[in-house]
Amino acid sequence: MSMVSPLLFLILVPLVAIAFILVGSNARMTALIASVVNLVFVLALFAVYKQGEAPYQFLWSLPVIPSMGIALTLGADGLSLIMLLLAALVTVAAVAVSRTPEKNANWFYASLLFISAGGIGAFASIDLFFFYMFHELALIPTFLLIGIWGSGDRQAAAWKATIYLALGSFVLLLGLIGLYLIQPEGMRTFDLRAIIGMAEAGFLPDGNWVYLLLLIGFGILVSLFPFHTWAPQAYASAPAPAAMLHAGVLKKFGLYGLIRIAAPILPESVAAFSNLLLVLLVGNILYVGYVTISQRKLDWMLGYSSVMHMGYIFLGFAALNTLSLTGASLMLFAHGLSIAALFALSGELRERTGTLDFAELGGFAKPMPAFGLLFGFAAFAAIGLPGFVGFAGELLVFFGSFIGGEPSMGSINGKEIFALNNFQIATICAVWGVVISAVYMLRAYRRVFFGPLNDRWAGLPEISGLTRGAIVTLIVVMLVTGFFPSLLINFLQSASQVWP
Amino acid sequence: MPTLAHYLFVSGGLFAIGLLGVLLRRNILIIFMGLELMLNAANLSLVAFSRFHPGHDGLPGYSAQVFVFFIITVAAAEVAVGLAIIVALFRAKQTTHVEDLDTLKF
Amino acid sequence: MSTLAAPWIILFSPLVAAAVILFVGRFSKPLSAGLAIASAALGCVLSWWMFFQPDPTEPNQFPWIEIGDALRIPIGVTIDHLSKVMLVVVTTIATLVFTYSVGYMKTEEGYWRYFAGLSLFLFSMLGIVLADNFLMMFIFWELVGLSSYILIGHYFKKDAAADASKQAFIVNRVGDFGFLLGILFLWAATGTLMFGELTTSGIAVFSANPVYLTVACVLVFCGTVGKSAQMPLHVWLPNSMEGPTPVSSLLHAATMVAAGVYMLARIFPILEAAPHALDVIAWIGGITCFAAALMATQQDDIKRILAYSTISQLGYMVLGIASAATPDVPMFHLFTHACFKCLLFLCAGSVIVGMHHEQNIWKMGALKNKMPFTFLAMVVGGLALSGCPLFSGYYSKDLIIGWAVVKYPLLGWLSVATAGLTAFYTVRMLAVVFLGKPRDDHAKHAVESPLVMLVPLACLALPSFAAGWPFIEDKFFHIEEAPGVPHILHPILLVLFAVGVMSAFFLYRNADKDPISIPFFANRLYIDDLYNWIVKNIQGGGASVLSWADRWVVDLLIVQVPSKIAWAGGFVLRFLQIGNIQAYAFFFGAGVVGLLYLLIFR
Amino acid sequence: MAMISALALEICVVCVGIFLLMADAFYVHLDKRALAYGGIFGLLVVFAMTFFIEPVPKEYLAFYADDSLGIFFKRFALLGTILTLILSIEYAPVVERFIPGSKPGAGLGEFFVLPVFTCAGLMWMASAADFVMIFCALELVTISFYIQVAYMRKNQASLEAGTKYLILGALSTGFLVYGITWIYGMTGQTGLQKISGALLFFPQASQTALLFGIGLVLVALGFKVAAAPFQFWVPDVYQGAPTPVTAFLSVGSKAAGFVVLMRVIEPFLAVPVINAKLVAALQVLAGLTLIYGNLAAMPQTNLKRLLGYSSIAHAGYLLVGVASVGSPSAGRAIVFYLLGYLLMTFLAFLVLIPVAKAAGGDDIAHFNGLGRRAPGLALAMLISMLSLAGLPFTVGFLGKFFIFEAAMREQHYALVAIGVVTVACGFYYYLKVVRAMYWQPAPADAGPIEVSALTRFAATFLAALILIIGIFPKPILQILP
Repeated sequence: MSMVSPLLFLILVPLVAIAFILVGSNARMTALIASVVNLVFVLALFAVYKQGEAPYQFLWSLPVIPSMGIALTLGADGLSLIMLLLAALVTVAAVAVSRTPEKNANWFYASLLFISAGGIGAFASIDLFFFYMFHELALIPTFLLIGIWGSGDRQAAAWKATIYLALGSFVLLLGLIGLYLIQPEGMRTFDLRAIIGMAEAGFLPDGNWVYLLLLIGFGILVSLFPFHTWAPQAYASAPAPAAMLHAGVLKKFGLYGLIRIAAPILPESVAAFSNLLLVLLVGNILYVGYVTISQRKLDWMLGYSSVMHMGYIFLGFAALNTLSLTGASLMLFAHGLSIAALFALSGELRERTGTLDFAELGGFAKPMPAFGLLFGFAAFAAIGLPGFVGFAGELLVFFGSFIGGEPSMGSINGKEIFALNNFQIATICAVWGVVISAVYMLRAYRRVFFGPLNDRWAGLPEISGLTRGAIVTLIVVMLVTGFFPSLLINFLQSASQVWP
Repeated sequence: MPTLAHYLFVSGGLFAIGLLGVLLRRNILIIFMGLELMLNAANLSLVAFSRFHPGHDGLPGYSAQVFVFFIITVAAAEVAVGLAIIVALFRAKQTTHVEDLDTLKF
Repeated sequence: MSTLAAPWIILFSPLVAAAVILFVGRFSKPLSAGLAIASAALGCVLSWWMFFQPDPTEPNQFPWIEIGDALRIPIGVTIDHLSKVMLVVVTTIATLVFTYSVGYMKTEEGYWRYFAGLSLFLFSMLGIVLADNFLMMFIFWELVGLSSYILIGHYFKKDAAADASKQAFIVNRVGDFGFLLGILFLWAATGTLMFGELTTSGIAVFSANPVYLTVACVLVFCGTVGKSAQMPLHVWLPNSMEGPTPVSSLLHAATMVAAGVYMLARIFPILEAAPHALDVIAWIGGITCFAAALMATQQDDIKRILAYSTISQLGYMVLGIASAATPDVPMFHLFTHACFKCLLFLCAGSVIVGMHHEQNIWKMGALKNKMPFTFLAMVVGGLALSGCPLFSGYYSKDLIIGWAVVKYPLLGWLSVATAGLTAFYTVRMLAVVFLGKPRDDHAKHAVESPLVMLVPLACLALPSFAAGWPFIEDKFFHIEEAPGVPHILHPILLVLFAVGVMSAFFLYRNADKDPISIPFFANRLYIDDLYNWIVKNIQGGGASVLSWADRWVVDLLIVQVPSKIAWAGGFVLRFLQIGNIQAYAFFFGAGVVGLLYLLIFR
Repeated sequence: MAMISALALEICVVCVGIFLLMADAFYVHLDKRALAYGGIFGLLVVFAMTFFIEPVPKEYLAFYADDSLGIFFKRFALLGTILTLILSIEYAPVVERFIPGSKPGAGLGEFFVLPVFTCAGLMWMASAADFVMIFCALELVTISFYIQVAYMRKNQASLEAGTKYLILGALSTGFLVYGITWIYGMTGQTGLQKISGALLFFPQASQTALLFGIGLVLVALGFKVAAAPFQFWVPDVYQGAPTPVTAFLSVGSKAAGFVVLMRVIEPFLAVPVINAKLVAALQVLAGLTLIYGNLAAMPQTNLKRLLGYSSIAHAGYLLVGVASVGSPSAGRAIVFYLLGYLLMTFLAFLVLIPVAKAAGGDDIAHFNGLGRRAPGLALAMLISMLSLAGLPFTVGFLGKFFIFEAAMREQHYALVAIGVVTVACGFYYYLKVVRAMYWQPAPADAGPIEVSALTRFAATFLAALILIIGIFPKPILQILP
């Protein structure tokens, strides 16, 4: 407690790097070094983390508003560590694949690092107030990245995303304040552990309205149907690294928050509103899924697909049992990596061709086989092929949610009846979503990489160097954790203690 | 023998006249007069109140009477500054009509 | 070498081979081929060795996912005679096909890609065979789909191949949708995924609610429908013929498509507990068997003819699962079919190579002199397929038909008719390809294939001929005849066979074009067109409607309208700020009145 | 250590002012800027003195409250005035252009001296506990502001703004006085403490008349703090007035207004019946102000005017705080918000003045490409805008957080909802400036922007404070009343 937590260091590294960049050191190198340092550091934390002891380790706390029980409290359990690993990995990849813009490169990399720092800070905070504040760090960098270096209708996209997210985050803020106010007078705090303690002691009366605020707030940040329209547009227009960081790391914040806060603290409320949530998340999976099918541009398709996948994770959250929550946590990690890889590759493609319109592409597996191979890996990882961690996640979500809720079969007064409860129906829709995702992903792959090659694209340069390394890294991590998901699951046990 | 009510009615009337002057007249000087009238309405009712609500020592409430003097003084200061501004305005725009003051809007 | 370690070696050596080829294969063709063949051969040898070992009793598995006692998903192997037979079949045929491929793919590009894919396929297929629980089987089920996707799409520059691979994967996913749901249903009720526990203790759970079990079984069966190309999900198999011929022979004839049947055989005891599910399975199988045969009679592409016959034969097996008392009956047919259908495809491949990749049988003809050896082998395969007495197919197929006639008379007699059709379209193909006169320059100058391709033919021709003989067969299976088969059945089958052969022979011996033309069959009963229409209009159209709605309804209502309202509100409010002092004073007064009203009169 | 009474502070400030006037009058050849520096120095000294306060003698207590709130706002006023003087130095050349002068700098002196007297008024207001005192202090502030707003005699905008402020200000004064009259009439007292005493046994019958008085006073104070519907003067006056005066107006008079508002409504809130009505009225005012300020700001293109609307918007958030004074945390929330508001507003104006001087106008468009032309200034503006918008890790966010917390404690859910929506609007119009600075290319003829060392220092200081307090508010919160 007394010694400075390594997590603080983790947050400071990017910030210090930003300072260096702004005073004019080589932006790309600095960013790269900082992100790699962070990655190594996170891996070290995995090694140091002691299983089976207190769930939160590396604790460090600095009272900031004592009168309201707000303190900058850092600490990490298994789930946080996994998310930190995700953040660090994606940051390295994002910095590695980014093309240095000719003008104001320093802002570009500074913004990237800002987003990364925000994500890391959020995942490393136990104090809900700072958990919230860190997430907001990313808002303006995203605004600038999309607005300055974006493509397509970037200004509209930037405006929409920023205002939308600002609104959502303030709704979320109200939710957190509500969570603070329903605590008994005198014990009020923002410290997650303390709140969970109160919840277990039954000090928290009905928090339904709080949960609704949290759900809407987080939902907007996670692009829960019908609050999703900002996401595809923003990701389509954002420069690849921004899209990677935002879709890969930042977007996970909302679901991470729900799993962290709502699941242990307000389980009754979650159950009370489960039907509402189920409807919305089925909207995410089926409705957005079919919208994805009809996209004609790769970047839009990816944007919508990332929205769709959030539906599975919401399902895992809604079912609210250890299986489904574990699955949801795995999917947070898996989807972050796969979507980051996909955005990176589509960005590379945009760099080469200047267009991502399916009608103009085709046959790229010929001139750049390695590119095609990597994209194939990433695509199949995204649609949950066995061998990638995404499959384990989806599987656990399905298993968990299928036994969620009250079982509704058996025999009533001799007559044998057989019905499905809402969770099972939602699960069935979700499993159909697996088919949908296969449809759009394979269609995209076939349009881009298969078929005859247009002469325009003859002799496109093959993906190379740092970019290739970064994406290979992402894929390898997905494969390893996919073959041995227990690597992650064991860490999750520390977090799962507080799950209902 | 006039009662408190009479005084209050008169002062209310003064106040209303002043307000209407502000609302209806077009010349800034006259508007300004209306404003002064409103202040004096306040003065009248203050004095009336202090006269009809003697303190427990039977004497009128002096704070109000003092207040009146303050008001008069402030009003004087206001007039001084106000007239200066209006004169400057007249110099610059050759007008003292409120309709002509609408370059700053929306 | 213990029977505990052997399965793991068999399973993973192809994966290792695939990985190595992926990285170094592109540098040397022989290396890729060598690695793949070596891994397959190793598996083959070990499988045969294990085949003669006693079954190990103790479980042989390690945990993959374990979450408390809520869920246990191990990766483990079952060794019983079912899996041992299947191991033998798969590894042996795989070895032969790998060898054959060396010759077939000599001139093709993407050599290493091809062999990596084959090895990956072998790995996944063996995973299905060895799986000791539903989820492991599902995992490899999906991987098989992936390898099939890769291999069908080998000539990815051809639009047809690209579309076929995509279609194959997606259609299989549709089947897997049901499969996974079925697994979920069974697991939710019994709490276990292990075949062992499900088939023994698990069934008891369902005595309370048989409907649930029926639904679960039918859902699981969807997996078979997809993978084994049963109606209505059969469309992908003929299209998958866009892949290289050895692939068609290994995946889409001998092994992969049989996985569905194998899976049903695995869970046979559960199915037995759900008679209604069995009825569904029987009907699907019977109808598929007959309809596919009908379609086969009118195809012109040599590989597509074989593809439809494969579907039809798989229909037999599924029907057998539904009607026979023991899974060995359909497994027996699976075994023989694997041999002769693989043989037929390899022969077709050899023909195709001889014809410079011409696949239309009406461009061939009179090849029997140019490629005598291929001709011989193909005749053997063809006779086996069409159920000529003494050939392997004769035994296995008639067995199934017997059971079917007993349990489901209508379907049974349908399958009897199918037998006749089978003879017909087989001989049709043989006659057009090998007899008559050459209809094309390629046919004139065709030459026999190299030895590396002919040896596998020889190796397969033998079992295709003899595998059915009782003294060989009972080494592998313990089967009994169906009780109470009508004595008239076997004569009828013989007559039908004779009729089919003769009619086809005389019709097609010297035909230059197809004397019979039934568009309805030639166009695959228009099922493909129907699906294309649905995908294009229903799914595509619906999707575009939704995407329009997303842009113009959801986005409009949730984002655009509120923001525009806010902006417009501001724009209007600005105009209160008209700059006139007296207007301000007036608003001020109004505000005073309003405030006083609030304070005093409310 | 010699201690002094709080009264001495105002006296000292007045003395500083008079001294500066004398200096201006007698040293004709003096560079007028010296006056400003003198004023800054003098006020700094007074600022230092505020840390050695001894309680005021008893006899003053009736009309003079030297509680921590008062002291805090004295410091607040002093700080604001010092910053205003810094702005004025930066702005002096513009003023010179618009006042007739035989020789350079003639008539510039009062421009630097008047804020000092205003400051005295503000400090007095912060402690005034008697309606008479309140009235006098208020008028001292207001009248000196009349002059400052209309200071640029050759500039029609300035004059027009002055006139508008004069008329409407006087109008509100009239209402204030009349309202005080009625309160006095009903309670027989002018001192707030005595009034609260009198309210204890107050006859229900004459409650209406009392409410009438309260209402009028509320109107006048609402005018001062720019609460809708009494805010119409704000945009015009802010746009027309000399920029430093705008800043001073938007911070100083608003803050003083809020202090007085809190002091005045305190005794009346003690009466349950009045409390309910008062809180309801305040809620309505707050809601209207939020909506008007934020929505009307969205289409603005002129930055000064935009800041005018934004000051209305912030008045709205502060009123939300005032409406929830029932909760223990409200008072601190308001004070903290005002402090943050001072920092970020002055920072914005500190950047605005040099940019406007260089670009020759104070439209948002004049900030195009500032990020490349003057990264430092742009960064400062960025920080100020984000803080105004309420982005975390800035003082502005914490202010909104406290306000919302207090409001939700009091269950003013409607207000909170309006607040959240309007915050989103706020993001829109504040980010318009950010977009201009970073997205848009700089105009081709954009000249260099020179910034005096003092301004640069002040800007850095304010920006640093915004971030530091935003991240680690603990020390500030401890010294808050």
